[in-house]
Amino acid sequence: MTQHLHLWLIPILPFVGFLLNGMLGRRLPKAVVSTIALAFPLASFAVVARAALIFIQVKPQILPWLINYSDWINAGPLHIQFTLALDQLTILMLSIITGVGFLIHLYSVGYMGHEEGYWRYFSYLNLFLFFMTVLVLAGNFLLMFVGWEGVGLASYLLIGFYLDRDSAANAGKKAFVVNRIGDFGFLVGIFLVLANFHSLDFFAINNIIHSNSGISTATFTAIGLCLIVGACGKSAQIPLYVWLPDAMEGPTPVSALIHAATMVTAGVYMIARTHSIFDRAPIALATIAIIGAATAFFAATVGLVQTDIKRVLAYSTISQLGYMFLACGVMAYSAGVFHLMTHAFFKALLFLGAGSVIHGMSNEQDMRKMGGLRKCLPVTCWTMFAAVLAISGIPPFAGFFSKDAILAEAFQAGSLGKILYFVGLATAGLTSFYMFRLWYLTFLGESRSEDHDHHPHESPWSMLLPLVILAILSVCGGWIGYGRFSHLLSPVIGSDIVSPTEASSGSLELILSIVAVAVAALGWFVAHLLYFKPNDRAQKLATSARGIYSLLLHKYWIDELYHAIFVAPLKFISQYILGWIGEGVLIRGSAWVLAGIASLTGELLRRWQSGNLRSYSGWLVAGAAALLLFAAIYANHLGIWIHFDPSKVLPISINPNAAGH
Amino acid sequence: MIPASWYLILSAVLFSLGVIGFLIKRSLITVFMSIELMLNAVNLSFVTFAHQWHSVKGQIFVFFVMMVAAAEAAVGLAIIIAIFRARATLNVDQVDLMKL
Amino acid sequence: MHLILFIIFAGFCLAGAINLLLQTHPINSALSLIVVMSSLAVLYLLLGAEFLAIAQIIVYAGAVMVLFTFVVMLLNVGEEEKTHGSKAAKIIGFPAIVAAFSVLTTVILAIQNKLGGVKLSDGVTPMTELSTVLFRDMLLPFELTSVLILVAILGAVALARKEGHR
Amino acid sequence: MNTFAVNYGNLFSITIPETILEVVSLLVLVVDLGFLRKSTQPARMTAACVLGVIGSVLAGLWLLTHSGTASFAGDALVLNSLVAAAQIGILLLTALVLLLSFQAEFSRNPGEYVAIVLLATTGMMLVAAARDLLVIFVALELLSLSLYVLAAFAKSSALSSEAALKYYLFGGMSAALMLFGFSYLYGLTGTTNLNGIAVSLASQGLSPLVVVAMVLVAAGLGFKVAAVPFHLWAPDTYQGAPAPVAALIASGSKVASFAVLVAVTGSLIPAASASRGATWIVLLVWMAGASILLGNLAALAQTSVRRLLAYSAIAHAGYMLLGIAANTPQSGAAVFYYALTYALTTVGAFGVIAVVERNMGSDRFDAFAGLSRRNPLLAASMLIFLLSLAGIPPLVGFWAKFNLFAAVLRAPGVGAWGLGMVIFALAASAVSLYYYLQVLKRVYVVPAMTDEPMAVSALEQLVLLVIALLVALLGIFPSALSGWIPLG
Repeated sequence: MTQHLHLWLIPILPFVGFLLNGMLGRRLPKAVVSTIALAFPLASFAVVARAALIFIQVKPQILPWLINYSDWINAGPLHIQFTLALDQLTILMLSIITGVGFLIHLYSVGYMGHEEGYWRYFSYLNLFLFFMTVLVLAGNFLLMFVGWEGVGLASYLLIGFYLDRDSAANAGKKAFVVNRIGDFGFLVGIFLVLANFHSLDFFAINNIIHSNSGISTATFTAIGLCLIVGACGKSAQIPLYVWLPDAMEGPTPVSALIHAATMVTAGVYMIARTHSIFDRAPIALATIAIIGAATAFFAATVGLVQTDIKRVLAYSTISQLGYMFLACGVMAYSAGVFHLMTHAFFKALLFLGAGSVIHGMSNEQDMRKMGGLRKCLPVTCWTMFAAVLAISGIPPFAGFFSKDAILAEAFQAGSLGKILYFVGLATAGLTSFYMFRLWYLTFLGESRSEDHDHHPHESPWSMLLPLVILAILSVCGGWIGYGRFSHLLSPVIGSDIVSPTEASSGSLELILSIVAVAVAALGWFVAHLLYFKPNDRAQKLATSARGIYSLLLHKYWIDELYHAIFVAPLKFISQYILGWIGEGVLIRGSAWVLAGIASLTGELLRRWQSGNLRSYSGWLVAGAAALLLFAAIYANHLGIWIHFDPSKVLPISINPNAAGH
Repeated sequence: MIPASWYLILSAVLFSLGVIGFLIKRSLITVFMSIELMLNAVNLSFVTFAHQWHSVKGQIFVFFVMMVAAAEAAVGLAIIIAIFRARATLNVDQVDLMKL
Repeated sequence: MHLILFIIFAGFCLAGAINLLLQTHPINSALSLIVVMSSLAVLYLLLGAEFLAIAQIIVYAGAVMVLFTFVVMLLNVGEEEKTHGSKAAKIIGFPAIVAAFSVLTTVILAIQNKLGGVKLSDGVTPMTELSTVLFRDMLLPFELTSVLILVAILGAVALARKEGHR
Repeated sequence: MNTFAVNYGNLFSITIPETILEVVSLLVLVVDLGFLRKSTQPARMTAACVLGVIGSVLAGLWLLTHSGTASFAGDALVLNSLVAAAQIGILLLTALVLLLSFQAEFSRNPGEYVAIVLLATTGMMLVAAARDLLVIFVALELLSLSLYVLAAFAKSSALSSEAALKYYLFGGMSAALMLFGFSYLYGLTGTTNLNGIAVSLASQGLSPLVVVAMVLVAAGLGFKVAAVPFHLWAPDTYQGAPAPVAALIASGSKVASFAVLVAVTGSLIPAASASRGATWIVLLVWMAGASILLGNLAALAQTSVRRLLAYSAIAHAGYMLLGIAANTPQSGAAVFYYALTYALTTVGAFGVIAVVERNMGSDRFDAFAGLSRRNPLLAASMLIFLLSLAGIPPLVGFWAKFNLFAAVLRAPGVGAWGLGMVIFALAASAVSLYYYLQVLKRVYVVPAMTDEPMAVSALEQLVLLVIALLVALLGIFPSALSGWIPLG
């Protein structure tokens, strides 16, 4: 049975869709484009579902199932194979990616129906699915990295999809460049792995680790820290989260698929996948936990005051990803992945619902101009309510189980875990507050729209069907997974080191659950007070705490800070210092540069590429002389001038005839 | 008998003078001459070593350098003519359209 | 005898080279360069490179320098103007040359004992030996120079030819 | 001196590919100046280019079918799989450059243009195979002289002659520096053969003169590969030279120069003397570090795509120098792979630039605005080329970098410094994405000044697409060429 299962079909199918739409889409009618765009992900999902059935029910014992398609790179001692790997974690991720992915494709048919470049949108979306499935199926670091960069590329293309918006292009570039910083860390980590394990294969590395290869904790920590940089970039954690809010410039279904459900969770997936490295690097684990908790709290506070509906959801995504990081940091990988799954359901639902609202309101994103949409958009309203309940952790909705699991594990993970538990708990309250605020502002009360002629309309069925399916998943996803989940994943990410977790007692877990629900309910209550009925309580609160409100509204001025610390100096260097090379006038006029060393360096740089031949010669000679002096000094340092043995240097004077003719 | 190093130092001096020509001469033609001067300095060094080794390889090398230098001069002067046609100047300081 | 000849012609060399730099008219520089090359030819003789000495005169002083003077005449190049395009050349270049030259000289002087001496009686390289190596061992580069000269001819013709009305 | 008899027979037998090229170049001249004298300019260009492409393909086919290891004239010239790979790569690059020259209008002497391109290719092939200082020198000069001439070929452009002049003057100076170094190497060892030099140097202690010779040789070869501080000619020459010539300078010439740099490194680092090796390696590493830093920083400030490519070429040279400094067989092969794939990508990028320049009369960023709507295929090719240069997987540029850095890290004796350099290079290449995106932003986002489609000939379009496809496919199957060129 297994031999008929072709894993390569899973990524290739969306890729074929990408090729067809990318090459022919311009000339095809919209119906054909949408059929192609929907059929291939659906087929891919079918393959995943079949694989899941085969392995989980029939023969779970043969997992992980590895297929080496061919030698991929064969460079001397470096052998890397084209390996696809399937195990429980992969199956789970693949189901989310292709399943939720398909729903979002379906939704997009309605949402993007009027856009120019319809075919381009769907070809990019299929390309994204291709890279994402490659990322998850990869059996080694390198193939994973290919998918990793590929999803970044697809995300870049999709964020910048609205070609006529300059802000969209800049947001795309920001996302790409910030991700590159993370990728840089990931790559360094990969090189470190290669240098220490001489392999990049996940399962081979696990074997090496389990056989006690004598690799030091310091090495594990170094690798772990590098990988964390990569994970932070992709999963938008402090300090690399800045790209995600801007990424909302893209079409809303893209935000749902890439920036909520799938791509941004790649960092969590990567940590879970390489957990055997992290298990042996306590410092790296603590770093993850702290980053996660800090991000969760920080992003939630920013989310409190945002008025753009998508931005609230963006910060909420960052915050929820922080929870997943926190889970990984306390070695509760299965809790983290559990939350990843439930989050994929309810956050995709929230984004799609927001998309439906935006669609119905003719591209209005400001929540202050919404309100009273319950009557016009009933399906959207109540599906979103399910998602709000889920994300707020109200039982028995999906988010309750996963968040509860994370908080419980954190509480039981030593003293650091206890501190982080309270951070997480506070975040849960904030989350529930801003999500209900969003829902109240959008759907309840009276319409605050200035455009009275326009009546919001409910979306077509192709957009509502995904909402309903996701709502069902958000409602039931939690208790179906509860309990079975860690058992299912234990062969893959069950910690193989005795976890510091204290044996959990039923009563403690119950207390923790009750506390968490109470906090969530408190958040709901506050939101209800402030926003259920139109009143000026919120306004009063904002004025009485103006400092904090402004700090939050401006997202702690982080973008400005980054600009001052990183962007401005780089711009300064490239524009001014290098600009001086061409524009000597600037320098001559300014006396302060002419004084002191500053003038010398400025002048040198300006002179360097002046176009003047003689100065080029001068620089060339200077360079050669510097190298010569340096080499002489270095050679001296090596001792050749001291240990110089003249008798051995030149045979000339010793035997003039040594060189024959 | 003269130490071979004298020849080598002479060669080094000539070479340095050639490089200085690059730095101070404004006329392109004279800069080209500086290249020839540098090549001649190299040749002297080769001949000296060839003499010390009693090997003709070094002399052959010089022979090739001469041939190459002749060809290079022909090409260089053709470029000079092209420059002169385009700019009507042979001043090094004025051939600087491209910068930064 | 050898010493005197060396000092005289090395002196000529240096004087010619320095004069090349000091003269402002390209023709004068070219003539100085001819002096350098001729003096070098004598030094080659002192080093026993008879053939090279002759080739030096014929190829360099003869052909190459005639080409130079020819171009100077053709383009009617005048005195060079004292423009000030680059300060870096002097500020950076001169110290660099001095430094590089000092390192070079120090190195040569440090090992000068082992470099041996040059005696006039060391003999002259026989022509037959030279030609054997040139036409047998060095056949490839020798043939390659013919290609090189072909490129030079083609290039010179293509670049120097006037292009109609363009 | 070993005695070996060389005659025209065995000289011919080992240089058949080069001979084919020479014969074809003469044929081009005869056809162009003889039969087609009265024909129109485009017809002459087409005929010459077709002949040139046929010549390089023939030579390449001969090399492909006659693999083997041979050496000639006491190892003055060697032919092994790596050299053959480099030579075939050079021939391929030449053929692509010629294919992209069909539409070129810069010259009224198509016969001379193609003939000199072919002769330059001969020079590159011999440079890659040469293992003797004399042969290296003559072949390098053949290569350089041809390129000087070619750079000046657009006589109606003032920039072209200036580019040629700068290239020529610094080429001449660097050649003199390199020769000076060669003379000291010869003086120390009494031979010009690289193997002989290696053996002889290994038997001596480290002499100060060797250090001087190393610096001088590094200066000469550093010029050819455009490494800091010998890079100053590169931006001006890349900007001023006709586009196909700039492509040739950036591609074939680079491959050949790196091949010779690998060979020279092998002979200057005899295993016996670690300290001498260390000096050379440290020199290379410093040049590499400076090139990576300066190339990437300066590229950030550019507004001309050609100059941007020039500075990025400097940075790429820096990465490759790191590989050479590692000095293992794997890193040598990785450098070859890098140089070849880099050259391929660069030829493609210059092909796109040539088309844009012909339409817009400029290579500034503005000229690329809205390219995606004026010609989507061209824009897609440019996207692939630039992303590959930036090292984005799964394009070939990523594998080349990965492979190179992995080889560097695996080299024995690479300590914290080596790791530090690799991390530095990785960080720099992360920065490099920014300036490539500056171009791509113009291509894909900024609206065009005019909506009329970018005129491009079917052949150019096809060639560029093939190159783009190669870059992408080699990225997906990096080992596809492993029988031909080892990855490392």
